[in-house]
Amino acid sequence: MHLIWLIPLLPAFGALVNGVVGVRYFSKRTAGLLACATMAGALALSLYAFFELLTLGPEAREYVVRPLTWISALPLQLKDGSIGSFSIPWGFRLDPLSAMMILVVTGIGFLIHVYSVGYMHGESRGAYARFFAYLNLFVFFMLMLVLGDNFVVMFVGWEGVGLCSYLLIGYYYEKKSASDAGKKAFIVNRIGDWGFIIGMFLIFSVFGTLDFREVANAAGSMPVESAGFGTLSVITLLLFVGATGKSAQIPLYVWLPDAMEGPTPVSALIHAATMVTAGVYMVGRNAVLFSHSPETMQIVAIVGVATAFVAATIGLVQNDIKRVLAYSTVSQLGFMFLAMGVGAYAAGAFHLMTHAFFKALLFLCSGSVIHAMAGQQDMRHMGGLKKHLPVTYVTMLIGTLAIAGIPPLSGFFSKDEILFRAFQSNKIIWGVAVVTALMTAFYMFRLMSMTFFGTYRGPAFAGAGGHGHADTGHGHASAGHGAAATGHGEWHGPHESPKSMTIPLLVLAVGAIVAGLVGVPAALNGSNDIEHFLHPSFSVSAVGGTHEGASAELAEAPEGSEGGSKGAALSGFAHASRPKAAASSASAPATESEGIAAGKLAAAASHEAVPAEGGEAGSHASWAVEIGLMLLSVLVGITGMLVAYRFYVRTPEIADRLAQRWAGAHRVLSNKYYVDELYDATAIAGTMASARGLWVFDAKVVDGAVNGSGWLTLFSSWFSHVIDKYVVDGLVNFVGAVLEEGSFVFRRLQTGLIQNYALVMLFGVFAFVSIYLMSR
Amino acid sequence: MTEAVIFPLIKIVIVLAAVLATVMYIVLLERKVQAWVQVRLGPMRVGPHGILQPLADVLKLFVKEDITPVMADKWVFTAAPILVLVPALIAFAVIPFASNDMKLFGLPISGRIADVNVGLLYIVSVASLGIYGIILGGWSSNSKYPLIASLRASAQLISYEIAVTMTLVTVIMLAGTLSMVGIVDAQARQGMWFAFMQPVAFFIYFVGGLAETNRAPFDLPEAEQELVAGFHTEYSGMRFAFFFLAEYANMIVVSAVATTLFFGGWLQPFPNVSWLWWLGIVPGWMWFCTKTFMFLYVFLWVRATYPRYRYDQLMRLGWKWLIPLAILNVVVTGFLKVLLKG
Amino acid sequence: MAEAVVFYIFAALILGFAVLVITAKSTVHSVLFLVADFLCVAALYVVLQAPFLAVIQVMVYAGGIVVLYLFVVMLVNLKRPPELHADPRRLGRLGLVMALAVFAELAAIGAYGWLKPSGFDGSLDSKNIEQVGRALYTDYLVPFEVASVLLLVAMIGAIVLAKREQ
Amino acid sequence: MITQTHFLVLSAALFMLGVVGVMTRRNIIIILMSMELMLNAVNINLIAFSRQLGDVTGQVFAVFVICVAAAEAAVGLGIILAFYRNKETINIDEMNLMRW
Repeated sequence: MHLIWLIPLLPAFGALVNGVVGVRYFSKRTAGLLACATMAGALALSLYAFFELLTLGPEAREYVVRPLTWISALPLQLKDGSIGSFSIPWGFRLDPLSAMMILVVTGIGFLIHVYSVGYMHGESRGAYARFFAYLNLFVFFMLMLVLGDNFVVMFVGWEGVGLCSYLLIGYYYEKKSASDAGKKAFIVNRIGDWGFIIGMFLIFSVFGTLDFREVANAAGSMPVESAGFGTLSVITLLLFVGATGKSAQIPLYVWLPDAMEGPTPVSALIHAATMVTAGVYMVGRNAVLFSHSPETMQIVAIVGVATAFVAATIGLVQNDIKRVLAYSTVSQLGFMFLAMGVGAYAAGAFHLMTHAFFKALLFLCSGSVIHAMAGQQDMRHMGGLKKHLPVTYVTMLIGTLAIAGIPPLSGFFSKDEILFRAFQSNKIIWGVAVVTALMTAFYMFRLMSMTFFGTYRGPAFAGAGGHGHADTGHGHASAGHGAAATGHGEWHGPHESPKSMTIPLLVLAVGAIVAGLVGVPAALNGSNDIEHFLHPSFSVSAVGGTHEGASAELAEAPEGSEGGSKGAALSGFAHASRPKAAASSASAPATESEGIAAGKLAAAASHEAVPAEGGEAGSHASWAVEIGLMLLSVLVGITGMLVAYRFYVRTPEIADRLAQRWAGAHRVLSNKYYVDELYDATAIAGTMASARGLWVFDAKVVDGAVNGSGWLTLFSSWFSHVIDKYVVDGLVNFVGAVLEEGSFVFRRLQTGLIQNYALVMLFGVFAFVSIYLMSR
Repeated sequence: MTEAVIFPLIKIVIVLAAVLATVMYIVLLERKVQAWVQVRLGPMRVGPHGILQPLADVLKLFVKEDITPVMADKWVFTAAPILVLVPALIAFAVIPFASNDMKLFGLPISGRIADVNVGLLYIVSVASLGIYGIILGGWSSNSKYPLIASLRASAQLISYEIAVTMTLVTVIMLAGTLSMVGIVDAQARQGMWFAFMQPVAFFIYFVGGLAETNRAPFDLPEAEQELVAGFHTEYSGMRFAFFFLAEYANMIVVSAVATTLFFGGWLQPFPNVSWLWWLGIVPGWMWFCTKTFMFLYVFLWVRATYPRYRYDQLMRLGWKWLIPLAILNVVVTGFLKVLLKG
Repeated sequence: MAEAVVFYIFAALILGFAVLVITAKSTVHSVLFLVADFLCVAALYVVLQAPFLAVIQVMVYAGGIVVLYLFVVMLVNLKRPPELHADPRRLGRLGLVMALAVFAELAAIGAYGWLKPSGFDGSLDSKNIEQVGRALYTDYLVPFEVASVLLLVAMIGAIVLAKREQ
Repeated sequence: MITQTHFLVLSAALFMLGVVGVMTRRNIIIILMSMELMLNAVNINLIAFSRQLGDVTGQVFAVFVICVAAAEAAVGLGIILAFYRNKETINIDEMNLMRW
């Protein structure tokens, strides 16, 4: 565990070698091997650290290692006028949350590296190494992000992943669309980062530190800002702006769909599994701050659900297979933020993990499909690929079921948990979320249908039906076209991908199935392990608890001390929802007042606590509710799938008819609500205008001044030139002339005989000694 | 007066006689050792087991004709052998053969000819003088091979002198004095012979000593296969004998200095081991001679064992290994001295 | 008494050898005389109770520098006698005269005791080396280091000069 | 009674012999050797004074003089070798390139 600082360094090493040496000299094989090896090493280390962490007690599961200091101590003035020392160590913090994150990052990262070895096979040698260098670099920064023990180190990773995503989206930089998408992603992210940075400044000026744990303790000691909009709310809001940028929430989600220009493994790793979840992670990491500002929580929840809904609606009508997945990613992220917003941090993080699995799986499958279709991404030209790509089909089906929330696949547990918490917190939000879930199931299965079921609509290929081609034999040839995103050359029709691609698919599929089992809710007699595991990360540390009541209650809320439900409120109802905790909090009528004091969130808590008066009965009630919700969500998922199947496989014309019927809506949706156009019209146009203005200023005023000074210089130099020529040179030449004349006389002394010169010295000696003698 | 002149003269005579006799018998010993190493008998005819062989050799050298080449530079040609032999002999002036408290017929005599407090430097400087004889001998005989050989020899001497001097520096650092007696006393005081404190220095010194005496495996100046007989090719008879004497005298000097600097001169070994008290019975000068002869034997042994170096190898060894090693040794010794002192 | 004898002997030797050095025909001979001269000077140092300097003199001059001369003399094997060609404009004799004149003046200064004849009061025999070493490494440390740098530079320069470029 | 003056006169004589050598000989090697003679004269001076003043400073400077002499000999002889290699002579009268 003390080696966690090594985990990021391994990929960094890989990136360095591949980027510096590899681009020139490495064969594809070497580059790929190196990258995968570093990832495997990082994975092994992470697992080791993780299990070491498990051996500790639940509340003691926190390990900080600070190998170096980055900024030793910078005196800066704080909000209260006192002078704080701004000191940043290169600190790495391993606690349940970051442990989960590093497992996700390294694990899925490793699989995707392996996958890329096959997928990028057609690249030229240098580009291949470049790709892996970028990928490794990304993993390095991602690990920095999740392992950093203070905001600044986290921010390093934060910016780094932004950079890498820019590099990787623009990987095919010859393609204009690709490079544009890269720029778009970069700029939009910067907007978010602006918020993040301001938030960091504010945090430092308020708390005088940037260390997560200290900030959390300090914030835990502050009163909950239920009344209105206070400092904490501002801070959290700013941080949330950053999160929206990184995690593609409204209003900054526009970059993610375009980011699909990058190679598919990149989309899978960065734009589905890891980087885009950084925002969620960040919110979770600062759970205590957020818990203390209900206002922000509310905003987060609303933004989250809105994003989920909007993205889902757009996803309904997209035809580009990767864009569909992109929008589904956005919407799933929306779900996570919803969870965060209603205080269900554990649930959000849980969904983050499961989503990482099945969304990475889905992307990789789509990559495999695209690869099979030689770069074709439009689903309208696919279909009936089931028999050509059996493995891909099966795995993708699993992924779809998972995301649609069909038990017992992973998606079900996490999403259901979120829905349940939403239900407890706010019925409207819950309703929207359910509709979104329905749409999710619908468009995902629409994707499946258009891709795998029905009849083959793609371009004709030699020996159509190509049973003989379903093997990996032709992998290389058309892998090249697939990666180069151009269908030319001989193409033997859709075919299964090489082993290096299918094996990660299978592994991820298994992950997508079982990942949920760590979070089986109590209602299904499961012990919600992941929640217990993650709980310490979202609460004020037990250490801090000794001096701070709220955190103390947090620590022992499950044991139902008085005010347990306030703790519950802070730690996101983690306890009130569980029968045991509910029964315990029944023994505390004080919960109501506490809960009200705890504001909107607590309202839900009290609402939970009131039926809990009846002890067992209360628990039964909540149990019934929970089960009901589960059944509902399952029902919703299945409905969506059936509808989609009916629309797109049985009678495809229905879809078209619907499109005709609501042509307007359809147009709006397929144009993504014209959001991009809106931004163009407002933000970008404004920027351009101001830039032009500045340019005019520059050209007229600044350049004018510069040229003026230039003329001045010219004149003065001409003047000094005259002086130099006639006065100075005159003197020099005069001296020279004198010497020249004199030399004619004196050079006769230069006989070139050393002894004559010595003789002169001897004369000198003689003279001196004579003088001495005379002076006697 | 007697202390100032008579005793020293007596001692000088004794030492000279001893050295010359030793030289003669080392020649015999060398031939014997070579023979034994090669499972031969060596000289057996003259006297029992060839005991009298040296006398026969001397006789031969005396009666041999003394040739002076026509084109040779007479004076220098004559001076060269002397110039070789004299430094070798005067080096003995400061070597302490025994401790100061020797008694002879009741009156105390010191076990050395002179004890100057720059003894070690004195030895180094006279050793550096020996080169003249070699160069001049080679040059003055005005012949190709001797000249080459003498150039080789002088280059060799100069190169290895540096390394050897460096090792002596370490010894001086340990002893804190330049006087030979002082060095031996220092070893007695510190209860350990410097060979064990300075194994590296001792090793370098011994190798350098081999090279400086032109002994195998560094006997390039007289490599009979390459240059007929080295810088004394043109010499014969008594003058040749001088060169011969000088080489072996130099061997003795090197061995004696090694004994003094690294093996505690006249000190008895294990003075502090109780059940070895009987070692104290043996007088100091006996210990000295024993150690010196041990080294002399090693000289012969080495010659019988190792093949000759090639010239470039010799130079590489000297300049690229021994000198840097010696300097490093000095530095390390200095550090340790400072650290261990405080 | 004894000191006087030693001094006069060695002074005679020194001057005699010096004369031989500057008059010898063969360069090798004059080199040999130079060595002899230096050895005598070293002896004189001993008389002056500077044993360390004496040894250094022998080691550096006799053992080092003059050997260098000897080498050069051997490497420069001349086809023709070195002093064959003489430049008429060279005023050698005048130089000789001037030198003798200056010496005469100095001798006069000495002889007339205008620099007051003073015996040797100071005594620095026994601890000579320690004193010299202390002086070298404390008061004159910087000049000492500079001298070492000078030697290094001279070494490199000599190598560069004497190396025949191919 | 040997006094300071004796040594001074001796060194003066030695120095002047060196000067004479430099002035009269044409073999540049011998000229260099004459210079060594002069340096030695200087050394004798220094040491005589250090003896008289009972101060080792003179000897220290004698050491420096010896250093300089060594350096001078090395470089000078190097120059001589280089020159000899080019012009096959060590006669100083033929080394008069630096003239008008």
